[in-house]
Amino acid sequence: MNEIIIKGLAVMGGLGLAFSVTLAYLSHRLKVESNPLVEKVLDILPGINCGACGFSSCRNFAEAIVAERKPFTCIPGGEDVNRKVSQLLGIQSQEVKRVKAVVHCGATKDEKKVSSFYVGPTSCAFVDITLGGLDCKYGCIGLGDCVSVCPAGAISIKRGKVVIDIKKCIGCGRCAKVCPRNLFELVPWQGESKIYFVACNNEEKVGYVKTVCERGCIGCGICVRIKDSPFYLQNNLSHINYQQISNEEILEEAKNKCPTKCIQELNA
Amino acid sequence: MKDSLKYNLRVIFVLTFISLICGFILSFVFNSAKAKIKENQKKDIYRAIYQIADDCKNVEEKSINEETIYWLFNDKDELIGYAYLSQGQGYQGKIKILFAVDKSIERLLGIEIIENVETPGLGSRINEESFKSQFKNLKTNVPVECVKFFPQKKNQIQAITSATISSRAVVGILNKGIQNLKNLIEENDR
Amino acid sequence: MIGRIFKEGLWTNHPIFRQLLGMCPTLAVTTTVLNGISMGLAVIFVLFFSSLVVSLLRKVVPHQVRIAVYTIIIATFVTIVDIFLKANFPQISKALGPYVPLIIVNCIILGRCEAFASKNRLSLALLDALVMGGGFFWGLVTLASVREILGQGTILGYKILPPSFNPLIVMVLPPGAFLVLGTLVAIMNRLERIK
Amino acid sequence: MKELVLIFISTVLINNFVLTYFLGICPFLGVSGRLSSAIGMGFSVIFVMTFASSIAWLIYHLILVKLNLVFLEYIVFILVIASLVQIVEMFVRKYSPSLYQALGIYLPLITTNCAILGCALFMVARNYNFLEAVVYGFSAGLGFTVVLLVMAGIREELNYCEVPKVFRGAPITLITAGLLALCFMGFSGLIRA
Repeated sequence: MNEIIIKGLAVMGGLGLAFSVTLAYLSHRLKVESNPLVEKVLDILPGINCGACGFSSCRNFAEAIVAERKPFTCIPGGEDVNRKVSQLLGIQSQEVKRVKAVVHCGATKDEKKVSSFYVGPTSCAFVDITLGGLDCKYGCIGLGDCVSVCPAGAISIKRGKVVIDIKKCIGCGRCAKVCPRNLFELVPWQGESKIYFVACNNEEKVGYVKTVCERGCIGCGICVRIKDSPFYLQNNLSHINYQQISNEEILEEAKNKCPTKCIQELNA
Repeated sequence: MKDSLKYNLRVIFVLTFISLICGFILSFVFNSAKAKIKENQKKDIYRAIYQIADDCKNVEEKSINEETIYWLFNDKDELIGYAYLSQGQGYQGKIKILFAVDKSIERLLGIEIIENVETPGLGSRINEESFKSQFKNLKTNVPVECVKFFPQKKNQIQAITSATISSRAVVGILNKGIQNLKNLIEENDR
Repeated sequence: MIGRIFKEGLWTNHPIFRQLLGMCPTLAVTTTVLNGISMGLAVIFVLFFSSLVVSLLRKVVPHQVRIAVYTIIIATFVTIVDIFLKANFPQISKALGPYVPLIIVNCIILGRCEAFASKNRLSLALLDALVMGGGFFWGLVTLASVREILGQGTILGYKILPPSFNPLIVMVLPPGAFLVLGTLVAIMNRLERIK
Repeated sequence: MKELVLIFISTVLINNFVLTYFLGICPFLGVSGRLSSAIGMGFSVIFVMTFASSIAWLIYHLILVKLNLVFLEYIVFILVIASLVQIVEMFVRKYSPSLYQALGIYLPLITTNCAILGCALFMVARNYNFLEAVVYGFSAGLGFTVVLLVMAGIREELNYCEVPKVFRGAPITLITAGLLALCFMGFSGLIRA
């Protein structure tokens, strides 16, 4: 053993000891008394910080429900998470409505008419205020503001049309907040394999609709006249009352009868 | 509480133990390579010295104030000058320069760049003969200067195109080194 | 599993072009091909041995200090490389200069130790280290070749472009590193899309 | 005093850590996407760098140089930085929860930030005295922050630009960084050696 080795050993050992003791001591002294309940709740929560509950992060949400002990809803977590958390906190479990997002515009970029080209920032919000890019002032601009905010990666744009993957969608509603044309709707979903929706948002009369889009709802009312139909017309536009759906076949029938094929479905 | 104490003890133990082992391995490796590293550095310096002063046949090392000065002798064992290693900051990192002066410290015999990490193709051209040879036979009573175009005075050299900063750094390090060397030799004579 | 490790390390999950890890040595030392090769070899060595040790120690190290312990282990091997280069290849050691120590904080090494070696058994961890190191190596050499050819007209010090070629000085300067790497990543993206 | 000002200016602008030494590129590319997170990261780096540089100076000059153990510098510095980051994290968490909320997730990232280790090593290589070392650490951190903020600002605008598909994401960021580096080269004549 020569001098350098001994010195090296002493210094490294000394420093290692000094730092580790300091670390251990400080971690003991400076321990933050975090409520173990919050950690437990946080473990159960999905942890994707989607913000659907109105809090900025899952941690904030957990802290709030632990502190207030009030019934709550975590939409992406669904019943499972809500039941577990409620049990943990000993509060009344609230029934969660699971929702999925649908888009009220189902036209591809070939079907939507464009008479003025838009050049500028690639963001729907910009296009919306410039009135360029798309003749239909109700329809989907297709630049994907919703794609970038979706925490679950459930939204994609195929041929200029927004496609939502129901399996991935957690129903947080961020897309609805960001869409400048309010095309998104959160519809209740109880595990059906298909979700039907009206793929148009145009409230104008048939003449205007026909000039801007091949896929638009012309307000003909065929879907409304089917027996026990959940459809209703409002401002020349067909809507579905999801509470009144009695049977899927009616929806399928309406889909087939629609002259512009603007009643569409999402497959789970 | 007991658990956390145990955990902390484990933290302390593992960290210390690993530092100890690493310390040991490193010291061991360094210890066995130490001689070779020293030798390499020495070889570099000696090669540079013989390149600068071709009539030098023998070199003696002497340290004054913990700084090494190389005394150069010719084949008749007469003192012909001194060499000294000076270092400083270049454009990107350290530059180490070895220079030699005659025995009255009035005339530069030449310089060699021992170490540099300047930009290849630009700053690293301080290593080229055309740049280094400018320093031959410069007077040391006034500081060397570095100009961009056409040196006119005796103590001026021309900087490398598009590498003015590196060239200036070399000159700065050289001037500092000459000053150091003068002081050290003076101290030694006293 | 083994095939996947190869494919990921050398192409689909390439440390430089895909994960953008270990940027600082990548950009800093690739001014010449020789530097790139030496840095690549040094990284492979360090990556291999630190994966070895981390994989052996993976059950012993407490969670709280694991990063500290891993970096210390890496630092040890880097110092060994440094001493070794200084003793046996002084020229290379001079050229790599201050970037050898920075292998320590090369995110590839810590990243692989943390993500792979600390979770997998020894043989796989070693293989992964070698492949990732290989991926890093060819990335460095490609980048360095482009920069040396365009910036100096040489490769490994031999002139390959005619003397009439006016070197693009910017390529060996810091901005050139960013520009070349950006373009290379774009080319990789393009190749991926053709597939 | 003049020395200190020179160190400050040259470290922040001329020899910027990110753009001339390529140190700290990983966080530079990683967190420059949004201005708000760039600010958090930047301030954590300034904080830790100043501390790390001063403590590394003390250990280097009071222990390593005295005992002739300079070859241990890498491992010692990395030990200092790793522990320091953890200690700082604990302190901030205890005494300023709001600051912790802001910086929290960036602190652990700093351990692997090569700029901090680079700062400690350069500081030693240049033979700075203690005060100079502190100033150097601070200005290196500030330089990092300045570039990070500029970059984050550019990238936020870049989101709204039509970038060719293959260049989206990392490539355009790297090229932007290259142009930024070109701009910063303009500062190199600021101080005459």
